[in-house]
Amino acid sequence: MTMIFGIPLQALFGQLLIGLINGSFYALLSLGLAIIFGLLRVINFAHGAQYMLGAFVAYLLLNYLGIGYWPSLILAPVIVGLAGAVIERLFLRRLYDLDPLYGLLFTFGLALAVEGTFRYLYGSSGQPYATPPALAGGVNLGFMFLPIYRGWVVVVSLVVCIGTWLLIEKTKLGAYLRSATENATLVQVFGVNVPVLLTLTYALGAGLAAFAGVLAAPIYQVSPLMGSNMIIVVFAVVVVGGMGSIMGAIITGYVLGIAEGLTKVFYPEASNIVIFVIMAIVLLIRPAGLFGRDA
Amino acid sequence: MADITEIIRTEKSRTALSVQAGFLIIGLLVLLLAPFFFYPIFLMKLLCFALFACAFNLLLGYTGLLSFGHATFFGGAAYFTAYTVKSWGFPPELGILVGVAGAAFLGLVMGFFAIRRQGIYFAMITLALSQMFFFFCLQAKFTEGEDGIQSVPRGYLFGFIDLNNSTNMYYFVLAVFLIGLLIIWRFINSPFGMILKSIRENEQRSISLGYSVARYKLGAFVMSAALAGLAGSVKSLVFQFATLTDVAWQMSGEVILMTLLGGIGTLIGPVFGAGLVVTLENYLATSEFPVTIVTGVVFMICVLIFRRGIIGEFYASRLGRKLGFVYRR
Amino acid sequence: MAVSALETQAKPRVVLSARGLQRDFGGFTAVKNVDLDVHDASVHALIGPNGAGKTTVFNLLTKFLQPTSGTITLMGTDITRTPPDRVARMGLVRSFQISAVFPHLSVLDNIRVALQRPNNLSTQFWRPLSALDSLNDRAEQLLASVGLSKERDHIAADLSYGRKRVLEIATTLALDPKVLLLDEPMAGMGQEDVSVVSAIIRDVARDRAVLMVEHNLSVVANICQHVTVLQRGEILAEGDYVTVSQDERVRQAYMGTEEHH
Amino acid sequence: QSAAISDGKVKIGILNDQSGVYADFGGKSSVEAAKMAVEDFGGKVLDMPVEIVNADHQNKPDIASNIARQWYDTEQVDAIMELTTSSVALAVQAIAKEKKRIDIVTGAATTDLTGKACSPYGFHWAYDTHALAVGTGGALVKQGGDSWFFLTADYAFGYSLEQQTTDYVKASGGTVVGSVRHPLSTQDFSSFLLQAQSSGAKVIGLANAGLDTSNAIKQASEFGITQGGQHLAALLFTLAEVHGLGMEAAQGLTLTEGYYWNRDDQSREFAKKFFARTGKMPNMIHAGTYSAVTQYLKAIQKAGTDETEAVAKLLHEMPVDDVFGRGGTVGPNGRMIHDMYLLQVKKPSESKEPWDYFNVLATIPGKEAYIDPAKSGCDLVK
Amino acid sequence: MAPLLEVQGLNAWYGESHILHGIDMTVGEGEMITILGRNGVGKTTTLRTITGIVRARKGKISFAGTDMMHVPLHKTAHKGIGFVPEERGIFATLTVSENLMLPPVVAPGGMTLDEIYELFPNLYERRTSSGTKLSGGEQQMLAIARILRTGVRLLLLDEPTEGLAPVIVQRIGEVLKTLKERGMTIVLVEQNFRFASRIADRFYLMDHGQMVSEFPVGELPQRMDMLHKVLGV
Ligand SMILES: Nc1ncnc2c1ncn2[C@@H]1O[C@H](COP(=O)(O)OP(=O)(O)OP(=O)(O)O)[C@@H](O)[C@H]1O
Ligand SMILES: Nc1ncnc2c1ncn2[C@@H]1O[C@H](COP(=O)(O)OP(=O)(O)OP(=O)(O)O)[C@@H](O)[C@H]1O
Ligand SMILES: [Mg+2]
Ligand SMILES: [Mg+2]
Repeated sequence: MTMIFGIPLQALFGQLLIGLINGSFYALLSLGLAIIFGLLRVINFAHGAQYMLGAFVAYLLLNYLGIGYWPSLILAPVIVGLAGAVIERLFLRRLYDLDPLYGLLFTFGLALAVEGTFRYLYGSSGQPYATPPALAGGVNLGFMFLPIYRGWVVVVSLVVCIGTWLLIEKTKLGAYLRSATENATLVQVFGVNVPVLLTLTYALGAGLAAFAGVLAAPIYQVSPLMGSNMIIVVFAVVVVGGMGSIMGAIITGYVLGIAEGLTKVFYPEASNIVIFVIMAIVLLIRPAGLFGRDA
Repeated sequence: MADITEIIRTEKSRTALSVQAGFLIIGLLVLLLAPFFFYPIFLMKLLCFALFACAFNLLLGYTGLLSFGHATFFGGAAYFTAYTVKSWGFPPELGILVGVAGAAFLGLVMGFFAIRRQGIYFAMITLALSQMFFFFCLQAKFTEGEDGIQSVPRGYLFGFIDLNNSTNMYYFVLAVFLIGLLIIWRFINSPFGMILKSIRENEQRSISLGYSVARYKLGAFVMSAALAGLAGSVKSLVFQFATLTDVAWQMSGEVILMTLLGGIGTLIGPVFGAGLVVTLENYLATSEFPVTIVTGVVFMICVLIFRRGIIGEFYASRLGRKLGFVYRR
Repeated sequence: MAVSALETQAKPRVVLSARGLQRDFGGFTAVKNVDLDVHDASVHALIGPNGAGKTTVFNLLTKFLQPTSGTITLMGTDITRTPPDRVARMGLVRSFQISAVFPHLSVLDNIRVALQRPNNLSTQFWRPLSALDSLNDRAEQLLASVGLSKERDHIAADLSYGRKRVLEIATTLALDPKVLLLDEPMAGMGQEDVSVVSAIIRDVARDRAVLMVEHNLSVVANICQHVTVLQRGEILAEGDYVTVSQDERVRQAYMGTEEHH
Repeated sequence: QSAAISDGKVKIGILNDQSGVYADFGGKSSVEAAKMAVEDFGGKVLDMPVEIVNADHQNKPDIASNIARQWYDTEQVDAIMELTTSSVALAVQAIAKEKKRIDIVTGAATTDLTGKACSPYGFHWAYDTHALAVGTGGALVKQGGDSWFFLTADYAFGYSLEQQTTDYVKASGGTVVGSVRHPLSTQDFSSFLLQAQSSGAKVIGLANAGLDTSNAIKQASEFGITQGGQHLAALLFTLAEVHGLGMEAAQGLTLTEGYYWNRDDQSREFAKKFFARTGKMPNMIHAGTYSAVTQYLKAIQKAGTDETEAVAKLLHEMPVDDVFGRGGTVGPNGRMIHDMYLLQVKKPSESKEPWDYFNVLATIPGKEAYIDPAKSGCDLVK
Repeated sequence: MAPLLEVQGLNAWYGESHILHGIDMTVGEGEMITILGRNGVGKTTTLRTITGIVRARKGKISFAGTDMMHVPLHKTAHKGIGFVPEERGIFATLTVSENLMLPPVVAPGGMTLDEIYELFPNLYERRTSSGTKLSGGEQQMLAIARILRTGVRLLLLDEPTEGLAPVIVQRIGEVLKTLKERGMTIVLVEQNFRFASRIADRFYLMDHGQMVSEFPVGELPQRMDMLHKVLGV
């Protein structure tokens, strides 16, 4: 068997694939974060909570209404997106004129409150959520056993990421969004209903997080803590990619997922700081991040 | 910003000064007499957190940098002090010195990376770096993992003041707190502080006047880190242990809450903020309310309708203005 | 006085010079092979159509941007790779196209911030603020020289636009720069302020070099000894105002067909 | 006689995590368990009322320490119990020792509590890392699981679980073929699971806790590891977590607890009462807290006073015999020694009623499960 | 003919400071008027209040028969009012052409893209670069060009010549004349008196938040003294 650094080549392929799967989650989450930041200048600390909410809504839909995975994949993001819209309308909106730090602090509080509530109601050890039967089982790729569900995650997240990117960078709607970020008043003077746009944006970001949450439910334990464990890493991903760069967030998400996956093979102890180490190096060389525009 | 210097040049300076002096004296009296009415450990904890919050505010309130990684300095210093005092038998004053120096060093390293970016980027970078430090502490031998360094002896201050006596310990902590506050006060009202202020106002312009902005920010960062370390070191002696909770990112969040609650950019606001948070946490511990929910909601309310914080709102209120205070952010 | 004026006229000293200055922005060359000499005790105007690269040249000279190629020399020292704050400390100070004051500091403090550095009062974190009172005399002198004494204790943000620009110039002068770079100092200024600032600049340039970007041609005509015209990043013409303004290419590219004085 | 009770009542403080990561472990339900113990005891001891107070230490040792001091100093609390997480337990035990008060730990795992940090007034009740290691490590080898691969949380707790388990696996004739250390709070274990899978070990030992363990188990079933014939053994996992994970994902998992509600009639009787009050079946922490409170009250009754020295002496001497610690004894280091059970999660089809999760594979006698007090490193043991 | 824009007794505030003290002004269809005034008298504020950006306002604004006081900000453009702000408002995250295409077309009759590029060749050259990478003057051109596409009836221009090279100023003057010939109504705020005097039909002179005088271009010679006093021209 061919070996690389003492690891069988086949095992390496397996690990690369797994890194890609994790990268899918990073990409989806950092994409939403980048959109909200890029367009609203809000660092959405509640992003992890919204991810968690996505998973929980799917769980609740299943257990109380008997609604299964497939409808949930649409329904949960919509529900969380609506909740996001309400939050934006009622609260975040008042913070746009202030230092962006207030948005960060508000969503930080929001995350604490939401997570606290779910911990209070559902405990911290999590809830089960089964893989949808259509995607159960796996295929033997020769070098590894790939659960079908994981393959699905990679494909669907890639599609969603690219779709979102196209929406924002290549459509008129996207142009409105981007310009409203810079000078909402002026865009409004031009005849665009900016407040509605911003609400939609936040809802979109929250919905993307929830979508990732539903995708994660059959893989990870549906737990109130699942978001806070993830959020800081995702922040690092966004910083490495360059804040505000949407493509940057997507690419960096996948790349860092793979980098982390490889670390798990060669030096597992470092696997959850590897992203921070990469971040430090990147910032030394390119302070604005890999894809960031110069501030 | 509501520091005294700005007020001096306003017309109401006289009332303001005497009012401030009055508050100062009352405050000091309260602190001196407090141990006769309140539980000393609780008071000491409060003072430690108050100093921590003031140190944090030195950075946020006076240079506009929101650090999401201050737990690193607080908890790091606690570990350094606890370790040297327990394992190497250092006397408390030396242990604290090591803690402060260690925190300053950590501040230098973190600052080196973070200072290059501003605002939210800065916050995220400090957060990430402090996560790294957290994992370091989790895995390093000397921190004893999740057990923490326990049973740290308080020892004798300068060889003869027995800190195991809680009255002695209280007045020692109080002294440290006051010294820390004094340093902060001097720092922000110094020529250096003036440059910091100008950088916050217009960074490009400061550069064009020949100031190496990064170095000034780094200076403020290290100072803030060192003082946060001072608070952490003392806390490790008060409680006689140093554990992972002090370096976790939630601690960084807590100190932000304290500062926000008390009033960003006010010298003594964070003291009140810390007092409120610590009291609340203690109270909630024995109540039916889940702590995290309450903390989260307090955060949201503060940001939405109470942004200036307790002291800030007071300064900005009619009464506050009548007394000659100014609140400007 | 007369002697020294004679001397400078006889041997106009070059204090700031650029050779082969070039700056690309991803394929687009904003500044192309520019040679520039700025002389002591003179006002030098940099004019040109919008987008010619004037601000970019300023950014290059003050090191807020790195040149793609070329060298910059300040009083005999090569500063091509020097960071901007160092350059400022060496005596090359700029103003910005968009007014730059410290909005929430008082007028006096704006000046004192600038005075702190040359007086070594900027890093002391252990001294009280009153240490800065030693700067008051010099600060007030500067304010008086630009006619801002009355506004001494006003908060800078409360000043009118024109006054802010005046304050900015006074702040710049506080550093006692050898070379002063002013980017459109009169833009958006009312007529009265224009005359005040023109006078100040002329005054300042008695013992310093001033390089300024300006679209107000009457100002250029009145106070600038040298004029360099930039177009599409390249130097189109050079000389005194009369020479330049009669150049047909300049008229076409910049001034237009109408009469200017 | 009642004058022997200080301040006219006996006050017991339950100090644990009620809102954080360990809230399911004990949490508010433990407070219920303690109240049940008091009621079952008759609500009074030596004719004086018994009161339960509780606090949520939020996993912060400084809050715990603050509350503990305040309880002991100003609120006449006589004993503090549960003390989830080792940093809290160690800190409070040190305070209790200094103040000469009683503490009984049921929520923390570290053997230091009855080792180098032991206290004459400190007791360790429900379980510890050693018992878990012996239970899962030793007993499983005897069942045929003789080659092991560890997935270990990369910090002291994980190491000590791995180390102690390894010792017992080897002592029972098994081998350890490898291990991989994963960071705390890892979401995705597939990488590590693949390594474990390719090692070919019969047992994959999970030397981690809480959500980490849950996620590892869930993903192991996703990657077909258990179907592939490998066996999962969780070193610190209780009924509460199995419930959260669901039987579908957890089936076949082995683990060790000091109590299982559905083991016999006596345990069922207590469990049903507990369920009626909390909506959950008790795990070893809940039952352990019940037992600790009961035993403490018995000791006061017998001593005729709540004075610390006297009660502590009796707690060391008296045998434990209640729904939790049947036939238990307490060592001079404060360790309560009782039987542990090696449990295996049933297939969903085998489960007869809700919460009917385990088959009892083996009973590990207390003497084997716990460190001999003489070798514990506690300086109270001569 | 009813005036297109009619402003009566308009007051406006920034927070607590009262900036406009009863502005009266009428603009007829197809007219080009210029508001003159020193720095800080409230010229910009007047335009911002008419568009509805400044919402702390009292008085009457009627445009083409519509009462504008209660029209939400994002509807102003659809009523036919276009605004070019003093600070230009070019978007950094958009390319030059995206900037140009940004404002929705609110009515037919605007200029086509080709016409615009013909008018401003610089913009065509830099159309794919980011908006704020343009020089100050180029940005000003972009800001004007952007509105010309939308087909608004009334153009509010705040100091369009600030910071522009004389030749560009000339060009903009020509553009404005062309627009006027096409029937566009223009309100111009200017410091550059010479520029304004060449293209406007009528002048308003502003001081301290009020219109202190109003006169047609023909009266300019008689008014020079006063202008000199108020403006220092
Ligand atoms: N950071 C940049 N990236 C790309 N292009 C740039 C950048 N900065 C300036 N440019 C381009 O370089 C050219 C010169 O710009 P500059 O700002 O120097 O012009 P200017 O002569 O100062 O014009 P104005 O008189 O209008 O201010 C412009 O075409 C501009 O688009
Ligand atoms: N956002 C604001 N908040 C408070 N005051 C303001 C604000 N904007 C302008 N002002 C004040 O309102 C007054 C009028 O300002 P405005 O911008 O309308 O003047 P202007 O006539 O356009 O001057 P300029 O010729 O300098 O552009 C000034 O005194 C100014 O300081
Ligand atoms: Mg320019
Ligand atoms: Mg204006």
